[in-house]
Amino acid sequence: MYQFLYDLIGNEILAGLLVAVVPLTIILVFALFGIWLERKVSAHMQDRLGPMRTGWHGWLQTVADLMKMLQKEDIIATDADKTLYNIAPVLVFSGSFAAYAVIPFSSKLLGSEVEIGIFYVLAISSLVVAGILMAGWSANNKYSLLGAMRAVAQIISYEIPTALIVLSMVMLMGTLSLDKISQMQTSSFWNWNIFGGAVFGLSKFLLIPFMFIAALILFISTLAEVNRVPFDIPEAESELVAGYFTEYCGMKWGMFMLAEYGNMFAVSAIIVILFFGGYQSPIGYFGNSIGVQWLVPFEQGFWFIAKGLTLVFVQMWLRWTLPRLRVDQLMTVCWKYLIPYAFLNLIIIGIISLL
Amino acid sequence: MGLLDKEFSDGNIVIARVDDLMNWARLSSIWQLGFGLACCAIEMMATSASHYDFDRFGVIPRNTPRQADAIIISGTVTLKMATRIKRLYEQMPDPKYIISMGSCANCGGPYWEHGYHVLKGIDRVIPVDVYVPGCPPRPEALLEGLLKLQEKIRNESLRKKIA
Amino acid sequence: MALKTETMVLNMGPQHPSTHGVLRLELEIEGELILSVKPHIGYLHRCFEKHAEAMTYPQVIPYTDRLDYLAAMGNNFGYVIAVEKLLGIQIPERVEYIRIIMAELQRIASHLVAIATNGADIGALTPFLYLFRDREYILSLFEMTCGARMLYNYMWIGGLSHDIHPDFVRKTKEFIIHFRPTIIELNNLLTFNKIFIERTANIGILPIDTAINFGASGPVLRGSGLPFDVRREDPYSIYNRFDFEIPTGKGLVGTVGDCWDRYYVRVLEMEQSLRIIEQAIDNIPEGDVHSAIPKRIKPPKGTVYARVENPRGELGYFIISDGNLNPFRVKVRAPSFVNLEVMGELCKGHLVADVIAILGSLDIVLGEIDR
Amino acid sequence: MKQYLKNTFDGIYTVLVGMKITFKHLFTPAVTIQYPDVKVKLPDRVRNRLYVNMDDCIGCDQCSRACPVSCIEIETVKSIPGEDLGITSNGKKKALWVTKFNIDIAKCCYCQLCVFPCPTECIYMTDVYEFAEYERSNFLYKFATLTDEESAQKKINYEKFQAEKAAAAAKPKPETPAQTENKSE
Repeated sequence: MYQFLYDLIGNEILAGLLVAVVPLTIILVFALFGIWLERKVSAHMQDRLGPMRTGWHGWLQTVADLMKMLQKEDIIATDADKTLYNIAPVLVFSGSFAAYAVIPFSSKLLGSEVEIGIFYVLAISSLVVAGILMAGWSANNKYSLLGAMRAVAQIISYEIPTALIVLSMVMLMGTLSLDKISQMQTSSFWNWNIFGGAVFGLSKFLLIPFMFIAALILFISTLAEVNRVPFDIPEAESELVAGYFTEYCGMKWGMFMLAEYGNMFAVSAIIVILFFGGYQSPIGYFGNSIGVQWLVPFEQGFWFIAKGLTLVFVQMWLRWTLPRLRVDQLMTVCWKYLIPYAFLNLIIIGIISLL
Repeated sequence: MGLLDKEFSDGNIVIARVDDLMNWARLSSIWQLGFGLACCAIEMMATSASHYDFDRFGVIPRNTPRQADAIIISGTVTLKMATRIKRLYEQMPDPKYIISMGSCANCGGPYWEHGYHVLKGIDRVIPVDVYVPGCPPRPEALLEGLLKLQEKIRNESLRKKIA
Repeated sequence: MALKTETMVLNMGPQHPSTHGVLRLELEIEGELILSVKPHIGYLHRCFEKHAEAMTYPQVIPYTDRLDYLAAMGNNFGYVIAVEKLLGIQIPERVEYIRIIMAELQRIASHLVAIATNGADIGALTPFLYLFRDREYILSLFEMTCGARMLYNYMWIGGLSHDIHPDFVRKTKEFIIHFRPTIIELNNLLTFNKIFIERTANIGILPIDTAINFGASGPVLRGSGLPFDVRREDPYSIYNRFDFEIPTGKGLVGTVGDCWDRYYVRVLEMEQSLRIIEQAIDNIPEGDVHSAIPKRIKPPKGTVYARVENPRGELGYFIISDGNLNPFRVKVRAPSFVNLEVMGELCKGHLVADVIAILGSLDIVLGEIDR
Repeated sequence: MKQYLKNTFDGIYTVLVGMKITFKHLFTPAVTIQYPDVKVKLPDRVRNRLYVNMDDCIGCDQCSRACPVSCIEIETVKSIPGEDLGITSNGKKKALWVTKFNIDIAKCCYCQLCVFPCPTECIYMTDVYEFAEYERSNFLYKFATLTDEESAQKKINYEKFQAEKAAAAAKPKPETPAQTENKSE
C-alpha cells in the first residue's frame, strides 16, 4: 500500500499520511458501528430494543453521542497531573491505532508489509499499558488508581499466554509476517489454521484439537487484554465506578472509548489472521471464477471484516452473558490455567509439527 | 471549556443550523448519572429495564459524574445528602441537566411537613430543569419528563442561553 | 524487611453504583485488601417515627410503604397486624387469604430485585434485566388490584383498600406458569455459573453463632443454616394453614453461610412463595373485604409488638398507644438495619471487589435502615 | 489435578450454557413498550393525578383531613339563605361556597386516602400521569371555580349576613334567626 502510494505521489510524508488515513477511517467507522452494535446486541439479548429514536433503529446514536461528547466541558481536576492527564488518552488511542498499521485487510490493503508484523503488534499494544497507568495515576482519584493498577497487572499478565500462542503459531507457520500467514491459508476454509493448516497429512489431523485449544486460549487472553467482560475489572463499573477513566470527561474519555473498540477489532483481526485464514475466502473467490481480477481484493476485504465482526460479536455476546471475575481470580485464570495450557499446547504443537 | 460557554452575539443562518445539529446531538444522548436515592430509584431502574427501556432514548447510566449529562434526583433528599448532591452536580461537565423525579425531590413530598431532616425540594440546592410528579412516578411519567427535557434542549441556542 | 506502607481510606458511597442507594462505606484498605469497613448511615433518614406520631393510625400506612420500598406490602402487613392486635378485631377470611397472596407476591418481587442487583453488582447485567422484566408482571398484578406499582397502601386496618380484581386469580396463575421457567433459566444463567460461584462461594462467610449474636434474620440468617422463619416460628395471619419449606444454606458450592448460600436461599424462597400462592389462590373464600374496617380507629391504651417475615427478615412494629387517634410511638425493628451490622465482620480479609458481593448478598434497603 | 481439570471444564461448560440462553433471547421478541408511540391502557384502579369534580364538591373538608401529607387546602364560606348552590349528582344539597380548593400535587403521595371519605365521590384519582412541568409552582392545582372577586363577594355577603343576624339576635325576636342558622348548617 505504502509502496504503491509512494510510487503514485512520490512524496514519502504524504504517502505515509495517506496510508495512515485508512486505518483511522476504519477505526472510527468501526467504533461508531461497534458501539451501536453493542447496544443493539445487548438490548436484544435482554428482551428490549436498544436505541430506537435517533435515525432508523437508532443507527445515528453513536454519531449523536460523539457530537455531544465534543460539546462537553473539559474538566481537569486541580490536583491532577495535567501533563500526564492530557497525554494518557492520546497514548492509549495511538497504541491501538498503531496496531492497525500491519493488519492486512486484504492482499492489496495493508499499511505496511513489515516482516515482523505479529511481533510489532505485541510490542505496540504494550503502549496502552503506559497510557492506562498514566491515566490512573494522573487523575489523582483512588478509584482511578486502583483501576489502573489492576489494568496494568492484567494486561501484562495476559501478554504471556498471548505470546505463547502466537509463538506456537509462528513456529508452525515459520513466519512473523501477518500477510504471509494469511496467504498460506488460502483456497478453502479447510486450509485455515484452526483446521490444521494448509499442509495435508497426518499432522494436520493431529493438530486440529490443539488448534481449537490454542484459538480458545488466544481468544480468552485477548479478551482480557482489551478489558472486556468477564475480564473488565479495571473499569468494573459496580466496584470502581469507572476504573481508570473515572475522572475523564468529554472527548478525552471518548478517545478511551474509541481505543477500546479499536482494540476489540484489532485483537479479533489477529485471531482471524492466525486461525481463521485472514482475509481468505472460505469458499473461493467470485472474482476469480468470472475472471474479474480486481474484484478479488474487495472480496477479501469483505471476508476479513465479516470474520472480524463475527468475533467482535462473540465478545459482545460473552459480555452480556457473564459476570466479572475478581482481580485475584483473574490472575489465577491467567497464571494457573491459561499459561500451563498454552505451554503444553506449545510443546505438543511443536512435536506434531516435527512429525 | 464547553462550546456552549461561548456566546455568539450575531445570530446568522449558519449558527442556527449548527444549533439544530448540536441540540439534536445533546438531546439524543442524555447519559444519566447512575445514582439512586430512595423509592424512585427502583422505578428509575425499572425504566431502564426491558419493559420501558431508557436505552431507546439514548439514555445510559454512567456511574461517574464526569461522563454524565443528566442527573435524575430519584427520591428523598435529606439534609445530609443535599451537600453531596450539590457536589456531584458540580462535578458534572457542562452542559448538564437535572430531572427532579418524584414528590420528595420536587418539594419534600410526604415529608414536607414533619420531615425535620428532609430537604424541601432539590431546587433549593441545584437548578432543576424538569419536575416529574408522582410518588413514585410511573416509568412512563419519567419518560415523559425526559421528553419534556428533550423539548427544552431543542429550544436552546448557542446565541443566547436559556436560563 | 517489609517496606512500611500506609493504609488507604477509600470512600465508597453515598454515590456509588452498588451501595444500593445511599449507604456510605468507609473502607480501610491496603492495596486491595480490606482491613476494616465502617458503614455510615443516615443519608436517607426520613423521620418515619416522627411522622407516625403526628398521623392518625390509618395515615401511617402510606409511610410504612416507604420504609422498605421494595416490599411495601410486607410493611403494610406488619403494621396492620400490630394495630389489629391492639384493637383486638377479627378480620374476614377473605382478607387473610388475599393478604397472604399479596405478601408472597411481594416477596417474590423483592427477591427478584435482590437477586438482580446482587448479580448486577458482580457484573452480570443480563439476568438483572430478565428479573426486572418478570418483576414487572408482578407489579402489573398489584397495579390491577390497588392501582399503584410500588407503594400500595393496600392493607388497611381490618381489611383491604380494594377487593381483588376479577381477573386477578387468572392472571396470577398465568404468572406462576410463566415464572417457573424463569427460575430455571436464572439458575442456568447465573446461579450455577462458574464465575458467579467463584465470586460468591466462600466469600463473606457468616457462621451461625455470629449471625445469631448479631440478631440477623431473614435470608441472611437462613443462609447460615438456621431455619428460622417468623412464618413458621410465630405464625401470624393464617400461615399455619399452608405447607411450605424453609430453605437454608447448605453450602452446596462452598462453605455454609457464604454469599452464594444467602443468594441461593432467596432463589429457593421464591419457589416456596409460589407454592404458598398456589395453595391460597384457589381457596379464597367469599366475603367483603371492607366489613371489618372500624369507622374510628382509636385503640385503647397499651403497647403491642407484632412481627412479620418480610423478604429481608423479621420486621417488627412496636406501637405504644395512649388512647388517642395518633399512636404515641411507633418503633420499627428493621431487618436491614440489623443485617447491615454484620458487614464489618464479613468483609475483613477480603478484597474490594468482595465488599460489593457481600453487600449485595445482604440485600439492604436504605429506606428502612435510616427510616 | 482432578479438581483442576474439573474447574476448567466447569468454567467452559457453564459459560456455554449461559451463552446458549442469551443467544436464545436474541431472537425472542422484545417486551418493550415503545412509550410515546404506544401507550398501554392502564387498569381502572390506577392511582395517578388527583382530580376534583367541583360540581359535586360540597366543601366538607373530609379529604383534607384524611390526607397524611396535608396537600389539600380547602376554604369555604357559608352561603346565605336564598342563594342556590345546586345539588350534587347524588342528591346532596350544597351549602358552602368553596372559595379555595388547592391541591399541591407535588406533595401528594398518591395514597388514595382522600378518595374514600368523600361523601359525593367528587375527588378521585385519574389515569393521567403525563404532567411533568418546568416550574414547580405549576403543580399547585386550583380547583375552586369561583374567581377571587366572587369569593371575596361571598365572604362579604356572609359577613353582612352574620352582622344582620347578630343585629337581629340583639332584638328580642328569637325564633327566626335560630331557624336560619339550622338551615345554613
